[in-house]
Amino acid sequence: MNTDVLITAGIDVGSSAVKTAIVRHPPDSPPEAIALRTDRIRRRELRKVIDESNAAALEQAGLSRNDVAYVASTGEGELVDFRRGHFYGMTTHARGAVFLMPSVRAVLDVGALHARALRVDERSRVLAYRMTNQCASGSGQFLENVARYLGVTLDEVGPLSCQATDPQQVSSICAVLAETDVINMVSRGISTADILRGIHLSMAGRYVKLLQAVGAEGDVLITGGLAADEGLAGALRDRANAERLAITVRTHPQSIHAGALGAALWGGFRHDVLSKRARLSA
Amino acid sequence: MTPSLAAIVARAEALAQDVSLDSVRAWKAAGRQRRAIGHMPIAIPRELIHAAGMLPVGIGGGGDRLEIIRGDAYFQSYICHIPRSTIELALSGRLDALDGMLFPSICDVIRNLSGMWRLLFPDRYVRYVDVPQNFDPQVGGRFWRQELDILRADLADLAGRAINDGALRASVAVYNEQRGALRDLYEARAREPWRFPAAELYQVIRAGNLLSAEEHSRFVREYLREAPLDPDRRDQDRSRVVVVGMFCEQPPVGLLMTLERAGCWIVDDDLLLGLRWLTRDVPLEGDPLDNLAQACLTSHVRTASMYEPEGRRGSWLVESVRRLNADGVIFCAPSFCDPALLDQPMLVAALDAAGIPHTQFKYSEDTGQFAVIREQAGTFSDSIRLWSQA
Amino acid sequence: MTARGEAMAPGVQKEPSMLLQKALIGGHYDALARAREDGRKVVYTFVPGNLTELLRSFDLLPVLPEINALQSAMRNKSAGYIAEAEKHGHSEDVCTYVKCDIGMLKKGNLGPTGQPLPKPDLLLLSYTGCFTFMKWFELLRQEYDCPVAMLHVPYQADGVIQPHQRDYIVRQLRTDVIPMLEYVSGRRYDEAALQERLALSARAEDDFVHVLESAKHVPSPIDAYFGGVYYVGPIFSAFRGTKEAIEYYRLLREEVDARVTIGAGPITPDGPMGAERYRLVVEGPPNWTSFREFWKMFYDEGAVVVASSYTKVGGLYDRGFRHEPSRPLESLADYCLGCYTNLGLPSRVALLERYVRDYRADGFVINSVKSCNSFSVGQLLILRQLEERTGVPGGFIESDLVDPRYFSASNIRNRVESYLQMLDQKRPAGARP
Amino acid sequence: MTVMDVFVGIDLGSTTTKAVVLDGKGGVIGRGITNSRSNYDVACGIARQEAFVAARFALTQAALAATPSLCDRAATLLPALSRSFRLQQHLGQLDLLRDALHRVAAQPRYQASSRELDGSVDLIVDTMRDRAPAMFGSLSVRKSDFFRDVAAAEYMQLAEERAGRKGATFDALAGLFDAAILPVENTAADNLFETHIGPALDRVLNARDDAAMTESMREVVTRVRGIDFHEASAVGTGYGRQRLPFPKEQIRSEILCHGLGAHAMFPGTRTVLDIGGQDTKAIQVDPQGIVTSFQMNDRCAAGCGRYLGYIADEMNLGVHELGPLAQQSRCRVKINSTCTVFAGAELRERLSLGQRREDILAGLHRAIVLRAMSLLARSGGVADEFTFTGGVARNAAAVAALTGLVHENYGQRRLNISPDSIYTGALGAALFAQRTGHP
Ligand SMILES: Nc1ncnc2c1ncn2[C@@H]1O[C@H](COP(=O)(O)OP(=O)(O)O)[C@@H](O)[C@H]1O
Ligand SMILES: Nc1ncnc2c1ncn2[C@@H]1O[C@H](COP(=O)(O)OP(=O)(O)O)[C@@H](O)[C@H]1O
Ligand code: SF4
Ligand code: SF4
Ligand code: SF4
Repeated sequence: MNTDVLITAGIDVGSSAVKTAIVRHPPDSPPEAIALRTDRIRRRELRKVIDESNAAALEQAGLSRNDVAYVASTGEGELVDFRRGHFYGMTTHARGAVFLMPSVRAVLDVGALHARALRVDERSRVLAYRMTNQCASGSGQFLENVARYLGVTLDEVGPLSCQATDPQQVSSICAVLAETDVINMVSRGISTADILRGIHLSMAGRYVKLLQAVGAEGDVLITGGLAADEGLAGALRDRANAERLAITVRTHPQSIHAGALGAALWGGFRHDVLSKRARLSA
Repeated sequence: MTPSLAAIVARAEALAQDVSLDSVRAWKAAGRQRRAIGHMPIAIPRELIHAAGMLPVGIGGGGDRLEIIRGDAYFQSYICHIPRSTIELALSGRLDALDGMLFPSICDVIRNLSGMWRLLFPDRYVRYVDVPQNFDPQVGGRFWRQELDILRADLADLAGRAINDGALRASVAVYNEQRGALRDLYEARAREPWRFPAAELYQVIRAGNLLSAEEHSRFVREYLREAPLDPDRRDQDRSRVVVVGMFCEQPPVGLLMTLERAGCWIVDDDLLLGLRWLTRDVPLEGDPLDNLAQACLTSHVRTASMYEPEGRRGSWLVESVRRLNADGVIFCAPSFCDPALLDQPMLVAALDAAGIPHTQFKYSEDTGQFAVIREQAGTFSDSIRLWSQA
Repeated sequence: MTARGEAMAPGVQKEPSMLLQKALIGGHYDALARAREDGRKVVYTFVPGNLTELLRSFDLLPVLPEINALQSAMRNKSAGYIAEAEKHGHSEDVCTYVKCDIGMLKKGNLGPTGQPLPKPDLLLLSYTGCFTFMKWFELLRQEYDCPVAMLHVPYQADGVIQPHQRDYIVRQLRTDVIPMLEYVSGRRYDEAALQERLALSARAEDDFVHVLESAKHVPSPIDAYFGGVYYVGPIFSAFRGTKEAIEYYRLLREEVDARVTIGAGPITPDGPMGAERYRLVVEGPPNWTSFREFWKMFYDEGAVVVASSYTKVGGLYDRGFRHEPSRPLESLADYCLGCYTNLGLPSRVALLERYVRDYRADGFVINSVKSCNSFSVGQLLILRQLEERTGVPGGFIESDLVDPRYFSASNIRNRVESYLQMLDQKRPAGARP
Repeated sequence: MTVMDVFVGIDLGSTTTKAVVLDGKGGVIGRGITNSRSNYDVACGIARQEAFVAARFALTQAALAATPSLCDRAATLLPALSRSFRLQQHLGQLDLLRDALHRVAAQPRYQASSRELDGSVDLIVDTMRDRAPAMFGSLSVRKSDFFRDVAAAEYMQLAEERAGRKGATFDALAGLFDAAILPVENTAADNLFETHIGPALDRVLNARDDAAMTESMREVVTRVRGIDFHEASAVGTGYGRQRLPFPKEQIRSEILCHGLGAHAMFPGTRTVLDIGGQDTKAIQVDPQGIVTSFQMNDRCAAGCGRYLGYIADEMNLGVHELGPLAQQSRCRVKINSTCTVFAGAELRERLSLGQRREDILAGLHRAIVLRAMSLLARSGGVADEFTFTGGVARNAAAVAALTGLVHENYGQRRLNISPDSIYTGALGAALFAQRTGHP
């Protein structure tokens, strides 16, 4: 492979998965992602998952470690000991989202423990943000737990939720105690689809508030682990309509990787800055 | 770190963790009939206590190590943390070294806490010190002077000796000295923040809650001399920020470290205002109590608890950001702190108008999880760094 | 503070005083909506320590934002207003009255009746018993860019009014407040007019106290909390020092006396209340978003509130205070100093203790609202102290004023129910059911 | 037929439903417990039934003890009879489970592999049946009283052994179980004393027993079986009490029931702490067992039993294993998260940093106990004697942490924990039933 072109890597270490992106920066055309990976941690040793993810992504791109000029971490990136720089999660998600979909003016990043809403400008600068606090009510982990109780896999959650006919409200807000509600619903014979939709709607209710709080308008891209969950996107549209929030909820097949992509892209930017500096001082 | 700096830092750390007031007990034991008066964070004329030969002791909550067992008995979950740790300290006997307690008017929480103190400890001296919100010398000034007269008489009673003008004037001089040292420290830090890590600086100043003013002035001067000698402290590519909102419940030091690790240099803050209440020296000529009263009206620190008759809440913040050449403002307030949180929208509006970036988050003195704060502060400093070069 | 007679179930007969109260409050909103046309000036101010007589003597119209907030809540509008304010950067943690008010403003400043509210010509910051007031009007000043008059009322930490405190208020009235009112209204200060108003106030105050104290009868003819919030409406807000208020309290007094004569209990939104089974004292403001549901939890069980501290936030008339024409400014100062939330905790405990004894209460309940630090901080100690002093068990409920997110009906019902069952169990054998 | 007046108390908890049966004099004659994770009506029915079964065993025991010729043999016979009865019941539920598993396997989503699945199911359930007698043997200790837990553990283990690479995979088999167990739990199994006691007795009486004794034995059992329990009055309480099929007068707040129940078990009780699955209560009672003040937390799982349950799930442990592990800690870790879910994440993070399991667990126990301490403080402190009830009272580490903190902050207090503490609320309810039942 031609390695004259700048190559950077972004590694997004989450609490449930490690995401890796390898990006190529041709001198006279926009950057392009040449490898994207998600590796779920599942109680494995984190450092190992990171190394494997990186190695697998390089393999996919047909590159070796030395071809990568700048490795940028994001998320809980302290364990990426081969990184050159670190960017914080919102910085990278904003960059990744605008890269994937240039019309995006707000980002909703839903991770395992937190959800964040960001308002961004066309250059992906974060103008305002809101995050959920230290209560996991409505988090990705919550959804994961519910799925476990319902005996469905995470990939099934979205499609099922979209089949709901009569969504059920979940009464308690606590992510843990709500499980009891879920179990009760199951025993009352309520369909899995309706339960999941109810959960999605209650999560979406929280997210709409976050989006409102940052003043989101126009295209909103969902990123993070739940980005691929159409059920959540649907519920978010419903809630946003109900609240008359003027947004268009968008999804993108690669938006799970927004953080990793953003890191790789910012890595490219820093690399240029640093090389320029080096040249100047030389 | 030079050995002498390490010693200063270690002492400051030890004092910051001295929630049982061992140092106050030691001070009392070192002389006959020594008494100590506790007070909550702001606006207390410590000079008056000093002039009565007593030790003013700043009570700034219980920090992040104190387990709250009985303090929660008195406060609902939606009330900030400082009153519960303060009550915990008192109920567990840790504040027994204090011979009295003063509650300045910071907010309704502290105000009501003064009443709780009366009910819980009926035989201890308690006073609510009502700071005027009217700054006309003939109106608010007169009232404040009358409040101080009462306080002077009470303190004299407790001390068993009158507080004469001479003693008071001498105390004012001692505190002018301390004010000077603290001002110098803040100025030095604003110039070269990397020489004075925020957590360290905070603890050095916090020592003033427990040490006598004379000793604390020396301590601060020593630190001011030693810290810049550390060769390992160097400037880094970070954003300069002003932090606002921490005037009452103090943040855990981990939070200050987190802000720095996330790429910020703190160039100004409103920590420990009780020790830095007056921004200028108090004149020594004339009636010392009048001077003190007057200083409180005209040169108190601007903070959420004090009324702004001109409605210029935001502009002083903008001015200080500009003066200190800061890149942005971090609003960092205790959860459920009404004064700080209600202040924010006004300050935000002014910053927005001036085009100054800002971000905000909440803490409690016993917050142990900094991941979210790191993320937010990091994104903030990222955006300042990346976009200033872009 | 004041609620309009909206909560009644259809078909329930309203008493004349209810209709009058509703007309008074409604009329005031009408007057406000017309203020610009009528060329009248408007002053925003707070309920505790309000200077209605003084404002009226300048022919100024008072607007009480707290009342707008609670009225909005009773009409299910507060949630949207609060969301609006939070959207504008107001914290989730702070007093919801403020957010409700700011949200209402941001959404076009239509008052609870749907009529537009006039902008203030002056913000009279009667800084009494609550720090949030200061922030509230600082925020409003930023929105309206209008003059502010600050009246700092010192705290009665020791339970007695000290001369220098009164003097401080009177000086502020003379040097700041009155000149500002003169400037805004374009009139000179007229002490005689003020004295006349104060005399009218005192007359209504007498009847008001008579009504409150009627609850000492068994059964009580009134509910001094859920019903009480209607009774305090006129006297805590824009009507002190008016003939209308005198008329209202006279009428109310007659109705209450009539019920005493026949041994009847209070009127609830579902009609006359059933047998009185529990007599309670309540501390703390009510919840407004589910006011009716909240009240029902009590009256369905035969629980009647015989005395409450909330009906004292606009003055402690039953402890003897009256506006006095002979010392106009001094008595305004004493009025401000004496409002319930301006009292130190020991005084609050003593007052509640008296209520439990004087009104022969079986128990007392504290409704602790998230919004209000002024009320809420220390209530758990008040609970303990009262239990110790009176030997009567206390109940503790948590809710909020105007934020429906903090009213969990099932939770509160569980607590109320457990508490009343506990009172039952405590009754000596053979006592009332 | 003899008619016997009894009083019943039912505590419909969030995790478990408990029933207590009192005789006419107020003595406890039977206790029953079941999982609430199903239908409330069913849970209530099962708990009640279990309590009646227990009552009949108690009466049988009393009758045997009163018959001189039988009392010696009774000592060995009765426990065997009880085990045999339980076994009978268990087998009945296994049959239900088998049917339910087949029904699920017949659903369209398993179409492709339903044959393999059916085969595996039969194999697994047959093995479970075969192993059942050993499980109810005289020396065996079961991990749980609930069919769900016992069956799940065995099933999953067998499923893992039997899982094929295609069709009947472990995931598919596990999925079957999750879907099948609910209807099984929701079927009020026919486990009445009346039906099962006959076969159970036959199984334990052996040839060595002489005919006369066997005869009088059968006669005692028949007599007890014939007793007609007359429910003079019943009172319901607990988290789900509003859903109990009882009139309003027969429903009491769980706070009062807990107070009264604790008083009945330990008459010196002045403070009660109950940490249940979904709520925690701190209650002060007077010398008559009347509640004078209380506080409860029921909105947030942090601080309730579920907190530990969640952590146990995270660590793939049973709740009963947590306490013993935590007690091995030598250096407690301070847990920074309040939220249960965040604490779960913190746990994973700390484990990945190489911190010891037991030290982290000790920190988690400390956290839940500190929350309880604050609730206790809010309810008025800890007076002497102090009674600890609810599921978490079975956790030795929690008890140890609590004892230490109470001692440090309130001085020496007598701590009461009853092995039957989980029935406290139901006992209180039954006592209320007795009060209202007797004019
Ligand atoms: N395929 C999927 N379908 C639905 N939800 C998913 C899927 N993958 C992950 N999730 C959800 O996303 C969450 C993790 O999101 P992620 O962004 O990976 O978080 P973090 O960055 O903290 O690891 C999980 O808790 C889970 O709920
Ligand atoms: N054997 C045990 N060892 C340790 N903890 C237990 C045990 N059994 C139950 N628990 C704990 O008790 C909780 C259930 O308590 P319980 O009193 O049954 O709840 P409820 O009354 O709400 O149904 C569980 O969440 C678990 O944490
Ligand atoms: S309510 Fe539930 S999700 Fe929220 S903090 Fe508590 S345990 Fe966590
Ligand atoms: S932290 Fe804020 S709310 Fe709490 S006591 Fe201090 S000023 Fe008041
Ligand atoms: S804090 Fe209380 S008194 Fe103050 S404005 Fe809010 S509700 Fe009113």
